[in-house]
Amino acid sequence: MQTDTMLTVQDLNVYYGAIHALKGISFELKKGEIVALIGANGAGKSTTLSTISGLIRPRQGSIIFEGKDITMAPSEQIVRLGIVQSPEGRRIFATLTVMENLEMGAYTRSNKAEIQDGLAEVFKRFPRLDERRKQLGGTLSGGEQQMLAIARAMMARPALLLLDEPSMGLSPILVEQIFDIIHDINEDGTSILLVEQNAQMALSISDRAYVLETGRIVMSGDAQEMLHDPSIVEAYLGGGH
Amino acid sequence: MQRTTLFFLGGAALIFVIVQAMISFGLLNDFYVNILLLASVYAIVGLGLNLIYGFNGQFSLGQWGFYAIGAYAAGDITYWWTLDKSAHALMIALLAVLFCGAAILLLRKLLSRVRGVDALSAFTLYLVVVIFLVFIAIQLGQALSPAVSGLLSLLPDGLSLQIVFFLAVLIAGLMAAEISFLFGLPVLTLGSDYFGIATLGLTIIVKVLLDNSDTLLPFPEMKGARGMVGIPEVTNWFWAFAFLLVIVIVVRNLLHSSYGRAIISVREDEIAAKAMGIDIAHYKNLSFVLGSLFAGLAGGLYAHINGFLHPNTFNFIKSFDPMIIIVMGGLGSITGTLGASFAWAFILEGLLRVILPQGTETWRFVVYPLILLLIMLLRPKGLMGEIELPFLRQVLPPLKPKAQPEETQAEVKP
Amino acid sequence: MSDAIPPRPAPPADAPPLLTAQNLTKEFGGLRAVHNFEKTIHTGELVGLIGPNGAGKTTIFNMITGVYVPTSGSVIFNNQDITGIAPHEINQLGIARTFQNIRLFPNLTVLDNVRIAYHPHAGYSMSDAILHNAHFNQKEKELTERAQEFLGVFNLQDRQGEIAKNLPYGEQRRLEIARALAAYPKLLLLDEPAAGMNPAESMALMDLIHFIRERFNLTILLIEHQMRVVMGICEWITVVDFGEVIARGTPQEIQSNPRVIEAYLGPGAAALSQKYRRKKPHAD
Amino acid sequence: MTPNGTPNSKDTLFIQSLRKGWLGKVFLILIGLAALWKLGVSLADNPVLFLQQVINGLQLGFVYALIALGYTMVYGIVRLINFAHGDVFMVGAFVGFYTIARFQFHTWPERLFPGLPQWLVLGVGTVTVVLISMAICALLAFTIERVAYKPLRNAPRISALITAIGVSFFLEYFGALQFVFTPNFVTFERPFSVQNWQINNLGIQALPSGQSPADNSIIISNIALIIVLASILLLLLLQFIVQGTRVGKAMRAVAYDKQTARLMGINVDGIISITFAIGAALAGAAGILYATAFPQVYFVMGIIPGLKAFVAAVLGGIGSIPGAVVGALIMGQAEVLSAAYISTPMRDAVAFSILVIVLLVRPTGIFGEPEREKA
Repeated sequence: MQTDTMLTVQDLNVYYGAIHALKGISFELKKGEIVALIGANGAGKSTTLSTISGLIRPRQGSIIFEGKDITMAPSEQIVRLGIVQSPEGRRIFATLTVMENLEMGAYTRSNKAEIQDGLAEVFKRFPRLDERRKQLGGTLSGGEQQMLAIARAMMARPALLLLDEPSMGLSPILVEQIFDIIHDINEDGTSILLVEQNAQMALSISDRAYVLETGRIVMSGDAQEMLHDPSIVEAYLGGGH
Repeated sequence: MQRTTLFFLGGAALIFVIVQAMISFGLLNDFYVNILLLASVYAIVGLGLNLIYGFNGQFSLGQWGFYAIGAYAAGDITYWWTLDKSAHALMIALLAVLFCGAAILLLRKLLSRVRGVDALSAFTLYLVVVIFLVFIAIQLGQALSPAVSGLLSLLPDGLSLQIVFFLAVLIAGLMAAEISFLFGLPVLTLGSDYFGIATLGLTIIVKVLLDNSDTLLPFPEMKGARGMVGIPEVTNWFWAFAFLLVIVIVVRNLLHSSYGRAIISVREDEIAAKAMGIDIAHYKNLSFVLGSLFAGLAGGLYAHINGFLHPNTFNFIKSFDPMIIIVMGGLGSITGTLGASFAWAFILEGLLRVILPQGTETWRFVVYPLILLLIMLLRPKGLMGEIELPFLRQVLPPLKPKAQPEETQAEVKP
Repeated sequence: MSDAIPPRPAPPADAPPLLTAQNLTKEFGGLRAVHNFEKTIHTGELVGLIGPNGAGKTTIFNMITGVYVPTSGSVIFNNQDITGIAPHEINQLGIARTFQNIRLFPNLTVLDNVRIAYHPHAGYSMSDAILHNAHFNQKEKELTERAQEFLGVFNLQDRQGEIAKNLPYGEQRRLEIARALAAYPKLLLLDEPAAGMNPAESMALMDLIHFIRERFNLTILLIEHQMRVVMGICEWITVVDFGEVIARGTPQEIQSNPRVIEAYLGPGAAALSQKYRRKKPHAD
Repeated sequence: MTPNGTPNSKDTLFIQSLRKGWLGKVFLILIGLAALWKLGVSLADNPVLFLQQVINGLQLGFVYALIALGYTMVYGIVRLINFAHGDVFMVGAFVGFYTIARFQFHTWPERLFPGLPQWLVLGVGTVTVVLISMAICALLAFTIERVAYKPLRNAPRISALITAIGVSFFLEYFGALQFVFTPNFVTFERPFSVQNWQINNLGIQALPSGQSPADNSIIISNIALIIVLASILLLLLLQFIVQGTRVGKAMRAVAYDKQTARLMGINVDGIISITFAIGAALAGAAGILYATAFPQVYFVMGIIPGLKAFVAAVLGGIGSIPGAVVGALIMGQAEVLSAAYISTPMRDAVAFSILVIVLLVRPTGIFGEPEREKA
């Protein structure tokens, strides 16, 4: 496992109108890692991912990816550089088929043969999607949609995969399946930045984690240690465990 | 009376007197007086549309249709009076408007007790009742007409004409309001863009009917696409100014009341408004009807400016004019609408026509959209934004002095 | 399934329920969002409704407040069937709510936000309003003073002239609660009031909820994600997952209920952690 | 939405009918029956005339379809009612007029390769003219989008709408300037001559020009055939682009969810421009086809067909491509049939009445998806 830094976020400040959503967030991610951002609803986790993906412009701060400053880069370019996001709520193109959704994932790639390889790979990983190639995205079940969202992001061959709430609205069994897949993807060499509300799930799979609270990072450290730290359990789950 | 109110009324009186003096002493020629009257009429339509769109958030392109209805209704009433001192059009329209208005109010009260009435069914019910009452009004109006004509003829000529004119304008407004109530009942349930398109449809249907008023409708005197002549030119600066002033005050008073806040809440957030106990269907209807009432009144005034009406004036292309005016002036700004109407009428009808050399009138419509584009690009909130005259502005009530000054929570505003 | 639900301690025997939801079911195009939801709330209770994201909590709120008409089932409020009644009428009957993603009237002042909630009780007619007559002035003054008093209760009186959307997040939340309470409802539904608040703000919110409950004699139904808040203030908790009730009871009971732990945490996090153990020197 | 309030035994039948909406439905059904009866009587009265009208309506409907697609695609992707679209159609017609009348472009194959057979010359020449018009319209729409609409993408929607009206005025009155197009009516020169055929109980016969048709025969012209065939060809081409190509799929993705499309690395602004351009190209083709059928070109000629096509798009369900085609065909029939059997001036009123009624029954149009749920 390499240890060189892949992504560095420095002092990120983001505003929505008058609301100060991110108040100076800094963190980093090393090649091959899974890093979790955890925290309550509205803590700024999704905002952080959107800012990295170039959907939101920060007022202050910088984002460096593999030595390049991508703070103000347009989204397309960020995807081309290898940062791909699977957004919160899955955001499947409901009016496109599964196959077309995957093709959209590969939009930035032009080599047909490579795309075919990518498809084969994705279908191997997600046999359920293979069965449903021709089905419209909107007709899939929640779990299948989540798989499609990840598969779609994988079609762009990301070096860094941003996952926003992959467990949202899924049953525990499905969540476990999804997390197995995330684990496999990471084992195969893709770095992952994971945003989760389900803190324990996120910590169990991650190398390191940052805890966000109303736009600030209030805690960071080794995921395994945090998982066994009663104060985190206390802060996120209430007493009684 | 408050100081702002005094200033406003005093200012209004001053403007009226100065302009009237300029007209009386011949400082303003007919061309400019005409523009002045036209601007007042636009301002009234604009205020109505601003109520509907700017304050209530309903995208209506139908105001020009109600304006047309008002113009032809009022024009027809005074036409018959000037032609042969006949009050039959007046009586029929008056009775129809009164009967239907009373029936609508009564039915509304009855229906409000039934929960969850389907809008289209309610519309059907109202329609049947209204058609029946209009039929009765026609019979009754014709029967009463000789007596009323005789009575009115006893008055001096000038006075009776003014009375007929005033009634005609009021009837025009009410007619537009009642038609808009019926039309709005089913159509206001549509989503915003679809409502806009349906109201645009109304404008077009009205224009088609006016084009064929002599063949398809029983109004040969309107002469269809040839244009209606013979309407007395009664609208003058006094009438235009009086109507405009009253409407400004009505709109202002309404908006600065709980009813106005309910109207605005619908624009701000329909779901939250419902959750706060606001009957949003009622307030959508209310502002649509009021806005259309103003359009009808404006139409009634317009008909008597030149004494000539032509269906092309009510072309749907022109129905964008009030929308352009209120967006230019600033949505939700009364002052903006007033300013923009006068500026629009003077620049487009007056200055550009005077400045541009002979033969280049078409350039007017090349320059105009460019100005429009620039304003939209540079000032998307309208020229005046949300600026209001002090009288028209909402004044915050003073806080009662508190017993002890507490520290408000020290939350830093970004 | 229902046998897994522990028996709910009996409510005070004599009081009739304030709200009863019977067999509430909502389907969106075949997708079942809520299934056979049952709930009884008695006057004065503070009840929590919890469950993972997408479990159907907000849909239940929307059915109670009339935003959605239930596919089947009924809502009885104050001995009256309110199923399928328009939201504004339900509000006037005495149920007020706040929204998950704050829904203020964004471009209006803080004062007007509260005054709008008073509208059904304004006490003057539209002709009074158009004429601005003495009756209007009198009533409007009363109404405004009441609204200002109310803002005072929520410590927002100095903000009355501020445009709502410019308030900081915490004040927007408070204003939304103030607005909901302005018309003196009997039942208040709070949809994730602590979302986006830090622990200190959440604590302040809990105090506020306690305070308004006493002051306005309220019954409260609360959806909340932050367990700290729910466990801290609710007397009864109902847990929903996949549109179905999976548990109900006191906070203590809920916290030790294995089904709840599973719904929230998935299959034993510790076990998963073993499974995904990273090849790292410090991982155990 | 009709609340399913618990049925109350005290409710009279009348109250029930109000609550369940029966009264309204009866009203709509009566209108529908009246229309059907009128059509049935007309068909029984003179089937040949009726069929002739249907064919005329089809020709008109296909032209509307080409214009309607531009409205529907643009609305689907940026939620803008592009009022200038009808004027792009007008520009298309004028470009056709100039390429034919002034530059004689439709005969270039003959000039380049003398001796080619006449049908080939006309065929290739006409296609060239249409392609030129499509290209110029696409370029025009691309420019309009970049200059006038793109800067307003984050402004209130009304600003873009007012701007669209402004652009519409500008195109009309700029076109009306003497040195641009002309403020006058001009006669469109068809690149080929009209050939009519009559169909009656004797079969199909060519009808020499100047000769009046036999009684009881339906007349079909080569213009009608060309319009219908060309439109179908273009519609199939569009269908292929939207369903089968990478850009087309991206267009659908952007229309569904811009934010996520951006996350996929799709250049959303580029896709929006392409959408405008494709819609305008279809309008350009429609301009020439329309001018071929009704050979008069005028600077405000785009307003009414534009409006009709827009209504067609809304009728079919704005945002839906098959919806636009179906809506346009209905619009064509409604216009021609109401002109024939009600009264010519009423056709616009009938068109809009149909629209309002359809919206009341299906608030998002025939093929429109119900509005997505609000958060």
